[in-house]
This record gives sequence, structure tokens and C-alpha cells, in this order.
Amino acid sequence: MHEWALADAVVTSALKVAEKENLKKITKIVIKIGELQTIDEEIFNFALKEVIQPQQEILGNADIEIETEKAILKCRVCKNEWLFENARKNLDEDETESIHFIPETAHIYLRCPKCKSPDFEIKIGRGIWLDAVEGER
Amino acid sequence: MHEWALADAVVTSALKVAEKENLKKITKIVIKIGELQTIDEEIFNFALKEVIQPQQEILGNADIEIETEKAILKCRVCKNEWLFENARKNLDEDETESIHFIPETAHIYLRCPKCKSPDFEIKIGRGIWLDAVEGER
Amino acid sequence: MDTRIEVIDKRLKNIRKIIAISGGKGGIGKSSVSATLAASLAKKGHKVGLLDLDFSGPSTHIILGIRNYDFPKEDKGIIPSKYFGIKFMSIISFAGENPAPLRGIDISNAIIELLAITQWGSLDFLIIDMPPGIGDTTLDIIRTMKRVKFIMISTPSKLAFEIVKKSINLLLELKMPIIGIIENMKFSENSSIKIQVEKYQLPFLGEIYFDKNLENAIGNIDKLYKTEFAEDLEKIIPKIFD
Amino acid sequence: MDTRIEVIDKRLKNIRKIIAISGGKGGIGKSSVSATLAASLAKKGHKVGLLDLDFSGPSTHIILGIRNYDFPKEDKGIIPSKYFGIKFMSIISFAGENPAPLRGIDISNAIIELLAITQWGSLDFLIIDMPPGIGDTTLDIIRTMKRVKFIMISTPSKLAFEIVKKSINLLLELKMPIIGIIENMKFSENSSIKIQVEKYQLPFLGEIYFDKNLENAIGNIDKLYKTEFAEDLEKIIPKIFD
Ligand SMILES: Nc1ncnc2c1ncn2[C@@H]1O[C@H](COP(=O)(O)OP(=O)(O)O)[C@@H](O)[C@H]1O
Ligand SMILES: Nc1ncnc2c1ncn2[C@@H]1O[C@H](COP(=O)(O)OP(=O)(O)O)[C@@H](O)[C@H]1O
Ligand SMILES: [Mg+2]
Ligand SMILES: [Mg+2]
Ligand SMILES: [Mg+2]
Ligand SMILES: [Mg+2]
Ligand code: NI
Ligand code: NI
Ligand SMILES: [Zn+2]
Ligand SMILES: [Zn+2]
Repeated sequence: MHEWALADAVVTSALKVAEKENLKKITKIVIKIGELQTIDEEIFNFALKEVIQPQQEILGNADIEIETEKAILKCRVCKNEWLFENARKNLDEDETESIHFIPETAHIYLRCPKCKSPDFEIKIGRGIWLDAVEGER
Repeated sequence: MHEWALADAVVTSALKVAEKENLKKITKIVIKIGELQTIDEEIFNFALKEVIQPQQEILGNADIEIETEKAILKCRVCKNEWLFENARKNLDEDETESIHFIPETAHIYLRCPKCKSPDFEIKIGRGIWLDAVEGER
Repeated sequence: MDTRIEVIDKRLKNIRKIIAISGGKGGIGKSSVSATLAASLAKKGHKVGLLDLDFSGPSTHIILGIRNYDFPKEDKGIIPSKYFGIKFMSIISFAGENPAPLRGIDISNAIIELLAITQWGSLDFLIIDMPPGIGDTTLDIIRTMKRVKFIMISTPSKLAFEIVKKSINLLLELKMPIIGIIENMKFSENSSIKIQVEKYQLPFLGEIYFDKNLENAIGNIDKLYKTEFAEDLEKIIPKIFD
Repeated sequence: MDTRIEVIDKRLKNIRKIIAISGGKGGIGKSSVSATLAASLAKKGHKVGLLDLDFSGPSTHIILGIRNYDFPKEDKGIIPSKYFGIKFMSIISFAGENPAPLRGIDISNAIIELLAITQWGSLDFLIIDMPPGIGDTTLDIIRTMKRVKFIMISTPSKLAFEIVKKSINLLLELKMPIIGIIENMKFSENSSIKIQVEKYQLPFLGEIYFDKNLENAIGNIDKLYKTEFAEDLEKIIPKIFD
């Protein structure tokens, strides 16, 4: 599970914000996960707990909100838009696993359902973002 | 004046829309010009009239609205945002002329005012867009 | 609606044949072939344009010895300057000797701008020198130049051909026409490239031997015409006419 | 806030020296130098990582003869597989033999993802094989790997050096450390590259001659170690230690 590395990225970022903003305690963090990351939320939550463990003092009581953003793909050639959700059904296990590691491999394993082009834009639904950090000074 | 080629692009696009939508007459077009194109609006208007001339029947009475979008640049390194409007004052004539032809040469002649990086995003204010076409069938 | 993209077809409509010199890998001779091919065609009396789309490593002006590049003239767009009978367009007219730290999105925008404003007029051939890779430049000419055909270059090295193969596979999947493959920088008769190309049922256009005198001809078109490199390429030219 | 970018420093913190092998132009030997340098350092007993960032033309696995690449193991991230003592990471583990039609924005995202999730552990050297150009990959390692240093490759060709010069000018402007320049594929003693490099007051690290037997060693690390190419490179290695 490489989810740990991403959970660690979130916590590292939150701690950087806390330091910059002089927060003694973080009370809430809002995480946005792009669906294209194909992350198992259960595993991610588990990893998050593990990463927070040594940071009890500052993060122990933080309210953690995770929002998954659906991935929308848009063809640059024919302008067609479609949902990754629907497209992923046609992927085999190895292809799904590749996208799980490096979401951009979607351009290798997926095609525009309308014109078959690999030249599509990932409009939304990619990356792991820290949308908000709240805390007390 | 290469503005003619861009005016021609606008009219070509509008005619394509008209054909697709079965419009007999175009009554209004809305054009958005990115400030980074450093286009002389007077010259552009003049060119537009010239290009429309042979299309009197369909475009002769069209109401033409041109909106210039200010260009905002954002540094990918330090996240600083600034206005092209302010930055262009430091450009010499040849540099301005290069940007007039190929706006991306901004990455050659401009730097982030804060960290001096050429690695900035053109957030808005680039390109020539047809924002709306209205007409009668 | 990006109006620039919509007008590209119109800008290219009086060009009979658009040929992109590609191959995926760098340093295999794409620019040398592009420049020499354009020069040879022009010398034969054809109306030729040369479009250098390798924005981060523009080379064709160096190979041909074009030095006094300046802003193109403006007349209903920009008019490519003519050098040695070739209508020439390259980022160097705007970037000069400066490094161009452009990301893919910038390259894409710059290419679209250039295609939208350049008035080539009528041409028999537009030769496009491609950068390495199958990124923005390749994807953009595929989506904006519906009539482009590809000539793929490879060297005898398996390293080169492995990468060229990927480009070929992509082009075949996308049903883009491939005129054929040229094997460049041959050192010996022996080579498996031709056999591999034939497996793809693609035309093998011919071979260009490693020419130790090519370096000396760079920057001087009269010398370039006389190289063995140009002679080898000459034999290939008839195959690109149909 | 893109959390992936924020964690990259942490992922690289136990790496003593990060060296990007670059040069701007394609086909000048970046991948050959990267792969052989990593192999030589590993053979000497150093802890070495090799990161192939040429996503559209990944080559180092071909040069070293890595065939059984598969998904890396997962443990608090992904763990680079070890081949010939080198911790190796390349897009091929995820893309296989397929063409990767990635635009700059995709390459940028993929690099950031890879850097955010790869657990290199402690290394003496991380060698990065760079793609041609000064686009997304170069700009991204500059903004995310604060400690990266560059080795620039050129060939004796003026075509290559003109382009390498642009990369050097950009790196100097951005105050990025350049370890020095290697001249690769020399055919004769005579060359002006060294003189030009010295004008820049940059270290000239040494020369690697054209080695007609290198091709035959591609894909076989034991043969690679024994090439004159590797021998020439060997003389340069001490200069990159400090
Ligand atoms: N057939 C050949 N013989 C000798 N040198 C060649 C030959 N083809 C290309 N070269 C040289 O190889 C180098 C790379 O060629 P270039 O045309 O720039 O390749 P690309 O455009 O694919 O990067 C240049 O120095 C060029 O002079
Ligand atoms: N010193 C050398 N002698 C002979 N061939 C070389 C030498 N250096 C590189 N090559 C060959 O040149 C080609 C390009 O080298 P490569 O390392 O792939 O360059 P890059 O990574 O810069 O594109 C390959 O076929 C490689 O085997
Ligand atoms: Mg080239
Ligand atoms: Mg001038
Ligand atoms: Mg390489
Ligand atoms: Mg597998
Ligand atoms: Ni995982
Ligand atoms: Ni103008
Ligand atoms: Zn499509
Ligand atoms: Zn900045």
C-alpha cells in the first residue's frame, strides 16, 4: 500500500501550514482526493492514523474530512467529456494498478470513448490536495 | 499587422458556428482577447471590418462585442501572482514585439518579479476566443 | 471556442503535401534530414516551406546557415522569410539565441498561434522538423493538421529503434499516414532495421550512411548539397512524391 | 495545496548527492552516461539510485539490460527494485512497452507523483537521466529538488553545443549548480568544446570517445563495464565526488 506515502504527504503539508501559521493545535483538515488516484479510502484512513500517531500533540484531536472528487476526462480532439468511473470498468487489473501508482498512465490505457484519442485532459479528479487547515494559536 | 489573421480566425470560427447551428444571419458575436496577445484594438477592429466585408449577408448587421481580458501570471515556484500590465513596462521594443507574435515568448523575456523564475503559469489573458454567437435561423 | 485552432485548416489549404519528420528519439538526424530535404526540394524547383517545431532545440537554421533571421514581415498574418528558396519559420525569429524554458502547455499554445497566423501561400511541400518525444508537439499536429503525413527516422541502434517503434505504434493506432522509415547514420551494411520495418508492413524508404564530413558542412548550404548525406537522401526523395 | 510537492524534500532527505545528467539536445549520450555512471558507482560499492525521467523515450533499462521490470513493491510508498546493485525507477514499470503519449502537464504530474511516493532510503548518489529539452521535466526538478546538481553532456558537433549552451545559460541564470561538462562521442583529438566550456568558467570534466563497440554492449551490463566508453567515463568519476 503506497497510500501511506500520500497520507504522509498530507500530514507533512498540514504540519508545514501549522508552522507557518503558528498553530499549536490543528483542529480540522480538509483533504481532497482525486478519483483518478484510485485510492482505497479504508487503507488511506488507516495510513493516515499511523502517520498522525507520532504527531498526537498537534494533530491528535483534529477533525479529518476527506472528499473524493470524481474524475472527469475531456478529449482535446473531439471535446467529448466522460467519467473515469465509467471508463475504468474496461481496464484489466494491471492497468488499474498502473493508474493507481501513476494516474497519468490513464493516457496509455484509456482512449476517448468517442474518437479513440489518447489526447485528453484530466479536467478534475487528480492529485491529493489539502483544501483547508484550521487550528488554534 | 498580423491582427488580420486573428480577425480572420474569429470570423472563420463564427461562420463555422453559424453553419453548424443553421443560422442564416449572425446578430451578435462576443470576442474575448487575452491581453498577452498585445493586440492593438484599433487595428484589430479595422481588420475585422475587412474580413467581414465579403460576408456582408450573414455578418453585415452583427453586433460585435470585444472584451479584453487582463493577463495574470502566476509563478509555479513561489506562487506569486502579478499583472502583465505592470511587467510589460520593463520590456524593450523587440521583446514586446516577440510577445505580440508569440505570447509564450513571455517566458523568455519576463521573470517572476519575486523569485526571478521563468516558470510561471499564464492564468488568464491569453488567446482569442469566441465567447458567444447569436443569430437567426 | 479557441478561434486560432479553427483557422489552421484554412492557413494550410494551399499546401499540397505536409510531411512531419519524426522518430521519437533525439539525435537521430530529424533536423539534418528536414533541412536537407527542404533544401533539395527547393533546388529542384519545388515550392517548399520548412517549419521548425523543435522549440527547445531549434536546429534547422544552424544546419542551413540562416543567420539574419529577424521578425517575419506582416501582411494578413506573418509571412515566412525566404532563405535559399525555402519559406522558413522557426521560434528563433522570436526567441533569438535565448533559451526558451517552455512547458508543454506553452509549446502547445505557441504552435497553435504560429499555425494560425502564418501565411504560407501555396506550397508543394511543407516539411516539419519535429522535436523528440510523442508529447505536445506531436499530439498538436495530429489534432490540428488533418493532412499531415509522417516520415520516421531511426538509426541502426536498437536503442533508437525501440523508441521509434513506440512512435510508430502510436501513429498506427491513430491511423495517421506514415510515408515510411529512413535508416540514418549507418556504419555498416549489416542492419536489422529494414527487416523490422518490413514486419510492420511499412515502406522502408532507404538508408543514409554516417557521413563524417556532414559536420563540416553544417551552416553552409552549398557544402551541404555536396555531402554524401545529401546524396543518400537524394535517392530517397522520389519515394515521397506520391 | 498540492501535498505531493510538499513531501518531496522529505523523500530525498537521505540522499547525499543528486545528479541530473542533462544537456538539452537528444542523442548526445545522456542515457548512456547515466546508466553507465550508475552501474560504475554501484560496482565501486556506493549506494546508488537511477531515476529515468525520460518518459517518452525511457532508455536506461535497455542499456543496462533490465528485462523483468514489474510493479515496484509497496511499503510506505513504492520501493525501487534493485538491479545490478542499483535502485531503479522508470516509467517502464507502469507503462511497459506501450507508447506514452503524455503532454507536458501529464509528465509534470507523473514526475511529482513518482517523487512523492518513491522511498529511496539512504543513497550516496541518485543519478537522474533527463529527457532532451528544457521543458516540464527540467523545470520540475528545479522547483522540487532543491539540491539537484547538473552534469551537462555535449558532443563535438556545433549543433549539439549550440543547444547545450542554451541549457547552460538557463541553469546559470537560475543559479543552479553545474558540476561540469562532459564531451561525448569524440572522433578526433581536435575539438573546440573544451575551449568554449572554459569561457563559461565551468569545469570541463573530460572526454568520452566514440566507441563503435558500445552498441554491442547495450543490454549486457558485463559487456558495458568493459567498453572503452565505460573506461573513459571511469576517469571522469573522481571529479564528481566533491
Ligand atoms: N548521416 C549522418 N552522418 C553523420 N552525422 C550525422 C548524420 N545524421 C545526423 N548527424 C549528426 O548527428 C547529430 C544529430 O543530428 P540532428 O539532425 O540534430 O538529429 P535530431 O534532429 O534527430 O536531434 C548532429 O550533430 C548531426 O550533424
Ligand atoms: N561514446 C559513444 N560512442 C558510441 N556510441 C555512443 C556513445 N555515446 C552514446 N552513443 C550512442 O548514441 C545513441 C544516443 O545515446 P543516448 O545515450 O541514448 O543519448 P540521449 O540519452 O542523450 O538521447 C545511442 O545509440 C548510444 O548507444
Ligand atoms: Mg532536431
Ligand atoms: Mg530585431
Ligand atoms: Mg536518453
Ligand atoms: Mg504485471
Ligand atoms: Ni497502493
Ligand atoms: Ni501584428
Ligand atoms: Zn475524442
Ligand atoms: Zn516566483
